[in-house]
Amino acid sequence: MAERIIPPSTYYRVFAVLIALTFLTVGLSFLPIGVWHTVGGLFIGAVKAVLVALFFMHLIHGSKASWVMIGAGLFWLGILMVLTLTDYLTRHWLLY
Amino acid sequence: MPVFAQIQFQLFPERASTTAERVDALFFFLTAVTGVMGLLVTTLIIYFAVKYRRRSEHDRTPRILGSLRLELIWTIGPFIIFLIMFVWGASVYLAIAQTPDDAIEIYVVGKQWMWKVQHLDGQREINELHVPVGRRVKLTLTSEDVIHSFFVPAFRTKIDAVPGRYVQTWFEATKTGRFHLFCAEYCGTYHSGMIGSVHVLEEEEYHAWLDRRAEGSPALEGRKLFLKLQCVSCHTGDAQGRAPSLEGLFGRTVVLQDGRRVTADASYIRRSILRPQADVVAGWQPIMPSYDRLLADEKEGLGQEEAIIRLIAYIRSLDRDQTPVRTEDFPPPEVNPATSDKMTR
Amino acid sequence: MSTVLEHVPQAVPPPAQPQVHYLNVAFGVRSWLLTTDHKRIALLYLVSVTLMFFIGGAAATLIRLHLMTPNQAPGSGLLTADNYNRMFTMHGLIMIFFFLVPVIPAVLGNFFLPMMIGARDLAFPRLNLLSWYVYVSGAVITFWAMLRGGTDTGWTFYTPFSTKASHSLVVPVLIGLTIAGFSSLFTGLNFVVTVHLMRAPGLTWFRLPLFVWSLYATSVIILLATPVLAMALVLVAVERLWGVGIFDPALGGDPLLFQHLFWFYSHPAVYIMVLPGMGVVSEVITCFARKNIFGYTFVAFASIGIAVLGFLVWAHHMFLAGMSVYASLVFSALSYFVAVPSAIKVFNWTATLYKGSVWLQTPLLFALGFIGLFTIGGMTGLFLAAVGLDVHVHDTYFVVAHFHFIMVGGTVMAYMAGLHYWWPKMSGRMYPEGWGKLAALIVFVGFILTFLPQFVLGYLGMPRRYASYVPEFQVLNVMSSAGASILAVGYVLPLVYLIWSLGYGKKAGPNPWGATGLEWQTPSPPPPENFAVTPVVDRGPYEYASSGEIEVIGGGVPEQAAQAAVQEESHGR
Amino acid sequence: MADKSAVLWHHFDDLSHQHEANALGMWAFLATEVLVFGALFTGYAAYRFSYAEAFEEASSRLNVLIAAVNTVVLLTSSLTMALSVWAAQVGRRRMLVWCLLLTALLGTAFLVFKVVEYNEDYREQLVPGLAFDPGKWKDTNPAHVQLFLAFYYIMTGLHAVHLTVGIGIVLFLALMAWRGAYTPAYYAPVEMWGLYWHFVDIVWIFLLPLLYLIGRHELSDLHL
Ligand code: HEA
Ligand code: HEA
Ligand code: HEC
Ligand code: CUA
Ligand SMILES: [Cu+2]
Repeated sequence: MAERIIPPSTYYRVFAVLIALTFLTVGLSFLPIGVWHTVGGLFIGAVKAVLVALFFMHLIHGSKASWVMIGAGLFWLGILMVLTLTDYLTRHWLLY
Repeated sequence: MPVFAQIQFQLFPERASTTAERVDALFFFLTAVTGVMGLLVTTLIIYFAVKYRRRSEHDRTPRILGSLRLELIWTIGPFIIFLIMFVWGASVYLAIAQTPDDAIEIYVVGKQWMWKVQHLDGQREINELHVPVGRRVKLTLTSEDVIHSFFVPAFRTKIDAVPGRYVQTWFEATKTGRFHLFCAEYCGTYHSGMIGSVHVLEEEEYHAWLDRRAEGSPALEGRKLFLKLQCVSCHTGDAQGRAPSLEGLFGRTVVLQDGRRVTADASYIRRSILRPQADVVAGWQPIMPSYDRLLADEKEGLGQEEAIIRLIAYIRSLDRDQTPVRTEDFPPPEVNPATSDKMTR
Repeated sequence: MSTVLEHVPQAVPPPAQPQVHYLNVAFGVRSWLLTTDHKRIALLYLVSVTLMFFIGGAAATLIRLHLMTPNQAPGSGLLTADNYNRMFTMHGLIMIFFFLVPVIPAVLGNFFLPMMIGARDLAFPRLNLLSWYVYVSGAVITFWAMLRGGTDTGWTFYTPFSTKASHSLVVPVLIGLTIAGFSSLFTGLNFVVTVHLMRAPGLTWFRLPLFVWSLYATSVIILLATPVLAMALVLVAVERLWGVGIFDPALGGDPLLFQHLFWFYSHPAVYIMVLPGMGVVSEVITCFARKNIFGYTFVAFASIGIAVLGFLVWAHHMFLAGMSVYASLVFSALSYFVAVPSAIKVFNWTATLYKGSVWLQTPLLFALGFIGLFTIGGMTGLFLAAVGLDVHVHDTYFVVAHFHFIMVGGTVMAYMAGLHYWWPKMSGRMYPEGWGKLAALIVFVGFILTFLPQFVLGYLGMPRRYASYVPEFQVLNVMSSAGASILAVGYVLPLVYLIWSLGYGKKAGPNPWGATGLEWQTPSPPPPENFAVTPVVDRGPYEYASSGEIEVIGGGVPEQAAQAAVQEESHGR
Repeated sequence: MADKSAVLWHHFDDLSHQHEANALGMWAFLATEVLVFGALFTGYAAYRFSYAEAFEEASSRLNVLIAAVNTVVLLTSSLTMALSVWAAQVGRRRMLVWCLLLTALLGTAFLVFKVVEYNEDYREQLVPGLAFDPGKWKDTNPAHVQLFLAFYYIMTGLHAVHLTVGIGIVLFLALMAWRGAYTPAYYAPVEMWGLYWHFVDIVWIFLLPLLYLIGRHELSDLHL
């Protein structure tokens, strides 16, 4: 198989980072930081997700087509969210 | 010929509001543009199909791959036309969405399957709406159950009544007469029966209509008394009440317990209030207390008879389904609904 | 500026009539029900969707019969109000989810996508068979529910009516539809992977037939939209069963959230329904005009453009639903953007006829019918997308007419075009041409008579989903019902003669139309493996021209991208 | 060694072609899965913006300790899944079987913890419809708290369903691996379902902050 094989040592390192990030994000929730709970949590979550996708899911060596697929999924999720929120976030806008 | 005369046939709806003029102008513009484009396309197709029809099995055809210039023309050309359509449509819409401040305010509640209209001065109507010609009218709508949609074709006015929130629209009628009112959002079995009419009246007529039950009118004051004196706690509008419904009572013949038949006129009602035991309606318990000497209100300077007149006027005006509910389930909101437009909190 | 290409299109040497083809390779019920051959699965789908169409059509017939009279007195009319509501709900649901969404992809696409790209089968044949079984189970569940009373929510399932007020079998229908959704998901998944990985050597992206492009775009929409519908329906079911309040205003929920989720699927779904039809039309027009498609790259990218932009416009169904004014304006503008690629296609098809050798056979008649009716339907979509005008025509028969023009006048016409075009390949027999032309004519006339009056009705203000209406609307309604009966004849006719042709039709050679697609380079009906040897492709899909000369029209440079694509990209996948 | 012709379908040129198709198919499927959960995330976002206080308040009452432990469990299962793919790639059959079994075991542990947590939610009156005490919510609107909880159950429930399916598939893979079905030349199913497993993990990675971490927790809530 032409595919590149990622060695276990990489997996262990990624795993260590993931666990560290988990402790970090849970730790943050005990601090009084207001809206940053959501922002920070989602940001750390995104980093973790990217790590999992790149290494555990081999996306880093993945074919162009698989990048396109997952990119499309995320892009369309963005459309759904952003356009739905154009309604919700502007409901209280007044015209006069 | 009489057969044909009976057939009602229309091709274009009546135009009876200022909005209708704007909407129709947009409609004619769109019809013209799309008409031209549609004709262009169909003519070309038919022309090509005839001119270049196959004459033999061995027809030779050229190799035409395309033309960037043409492609650009028919990408950008329609796009510009579309932009004009958008801007025009948006401007018409903004005129509809921007509700005026100097308007008559009317509250409309949709309910399976009727429209309950409540004027600010207290009149209520069902499946009817009376408005004056040439005045702006602002509607604030909500629904008690599912989504309905308030639609007056002659005004080109439509808006969904959504449960749990208020939405607003407005119109200004330009013609007197009676116009259809439809429910346009599917709402269940009798969706198509949720129809009524909008009566556009001349200003004076409208005031006369208002006066029949309007602010300061005896009927409206009577309604307030009816609520204040708790009559409504027994005389509910439905069959569950401890007392007969008073809707449509006035002028009817009432059968009493002792077999007498009396006409429910003003004096009968007055007696019923002051000495209820005198004329007990057949089938009911004589539990109604006498209101003699309880009706006057010193602070308001209101005498007993005055109060009775008002009550009578109110009972006289009381139509089907208009008995107020004890807790007034949908009172007009105190705040300007526009500012509470966000989801209900 | 003109370039001479080496090859001149030629008629394919007809291979000898094969002994074995996909129909006679095995017999018996098992050989059909357990087949993984995409061609047989396509036929299974053909039978199922045809059945669905006639059931949905029977419901339409009842609707139109009922609407012959205003039915204003309670209890008058053919149906009760409740039954009328159930009838149009059933009509809409069957026609959309069980007929129009699968019809072209699962029948014509299933059959011809692999053949057009020179593959032996779809990437996942077993998934393909599973998709049919899933479709059938979805249909069975839905029908079971419909026979036990059905549901009366309209095909849109708006909350809170569907969650609280309706007293009908909403949940079973939702389950049936969700299951059916998986079947189109499987088909879409299969198509995407197949187009990416199974193309024959030399078949570059820009040599793909436009039907393949449109199916690819359709599949992308299916993959990305269907899951949202499934979730929306599941949430309605959950809310109805347990009252969790997600869409319930009494509990702080927002009914509009459902509409957002529903239309996020259902607007793109209208392009799921029309894109494959557009692909069919591109095939038929080029073949019967014996011409290269005009502006190949533009038509191909228009499909992708529709697939992407089609996701940005869903809330134009909600202009009056209580959405924010700002959002209404955004969605109105975006709705106009998505109309541009459709316009590009219409103009390119028209230009393709120019200097062609136009052969007015049944498939082309249907295809031209598609262009005309789709244009009218699409342009009335422009009316609806103008927010200010939608205020008046929203939820009236204007909308009903709009979508029937596109879906019946457009897609069903395109399906008929494709069915007639490929019938010789699928069955090995020619259909009777005279009858075909007659059917095309009847359908066209019946269609116009049925749905043109509905535009007038709509602008007059007749709301849709009305079991009774005010008497002034009667004349137009009677016209519409009369048209529908003509239309019925037009649809029953092909059913009869196509079945007849199976036994008595003239035997078709491998390529009765002189078409250039790969699917015509193999015997009719095709052998189980489609091709004796995997074809090697060295040219674009529509090299019909008899001279190698590139002619330039419009005064500009010839469309360079297309040219470059045809000439340069000669490597395999 | 598995017989090549037995695992190669007739319409592919060779195994690597088939492998590529399987992987791409799974990626396409995952794109749809993104939108399955995406629909819920969107609904969540709409209400999160509208009823921010209620959502934060409700979130801070959930049990963050179990959630954190579960996150670690699930991440570990992802590690073992990744290792199984590696084991398949280099042909270590015993390691493959064990890693797959471990993955399934960790997945099951996650579900068990989740049940414990649901049970605790029930005792804490956090289940709308079954056990919910509006009186406990003084500063916020209980209706909106219920909305949050509805999303909480639907999202975690759907995630649990995905995980359950995953456990079944991983067990099946383990069985096949034990029988020697996979070789360095043919291990597409392990790789393909590995992708699925990691995806389910990623979903949880986002559920953790969205459901448990948007409000502030107190150390005393942990009942350590
Ligand atoms: C296959 C189905 C299909 C297709 C392709 C379309 C295509 C379009 N639709 Fe339609 N639509 C439906 C099916 C479809 N629709 C359905 C089923 C409903 C009702 C759902 C329900 O409520 O039950 C609906 C409802 C609907 C509404 C909501 C109406 C309402 O409820 O109030 C709107 C509003 O914007 C709309 C707009 C459009 C537009 C702008 C297009 C565009 O994509 C059209 C683009 C095409 C063209 C424009 C024609 C070709 C162009 C030219 C020839 C160019 C030249 C023209 C000019 C320069 C003018 N549609
Ligand atoms: C693919 C989609 C599709 C197709 C093909 C059709 C086809 C037709 N539709 Fe339909 N229609 C919809 C999709 C479709 N429709 C949708 C989505 C709605 C909205 C539903 C809702 O509001 O929720 C709708 C709604 C709708 C209405 C509005 C109902 C209302 O709002 O009150 C009407 C009214 O005229 C109508 C008519 C027709 C007609 C006459 C046809 C004709 O083209 C049908 C022609 C076919 C036949 C006539 C069949 C011929 C066969 C026979 C006659 C044999 C019958 C057999 C037996 C009796 C055994 N349709
Ligand atoms: C404790 C309940 C009660 C209250 C309060 C009450 N009523 Fe009555 N009313 C009755 C009952 C019972 C009857 C029918 C028996 C009867 O005629 O006495 C009745 C009868 C009537 C009738 C005659 C109805 C008919 O159909 O002939 C009138 C008019 C009336 N009430 C007016 C009023 C008004 C005005 C008030 C308030 C100022 C009021 N009632 C308060 C119980 C009540
Ligand atoms: Cu109310 Cu329709
Ligand atoms: Cu749409």
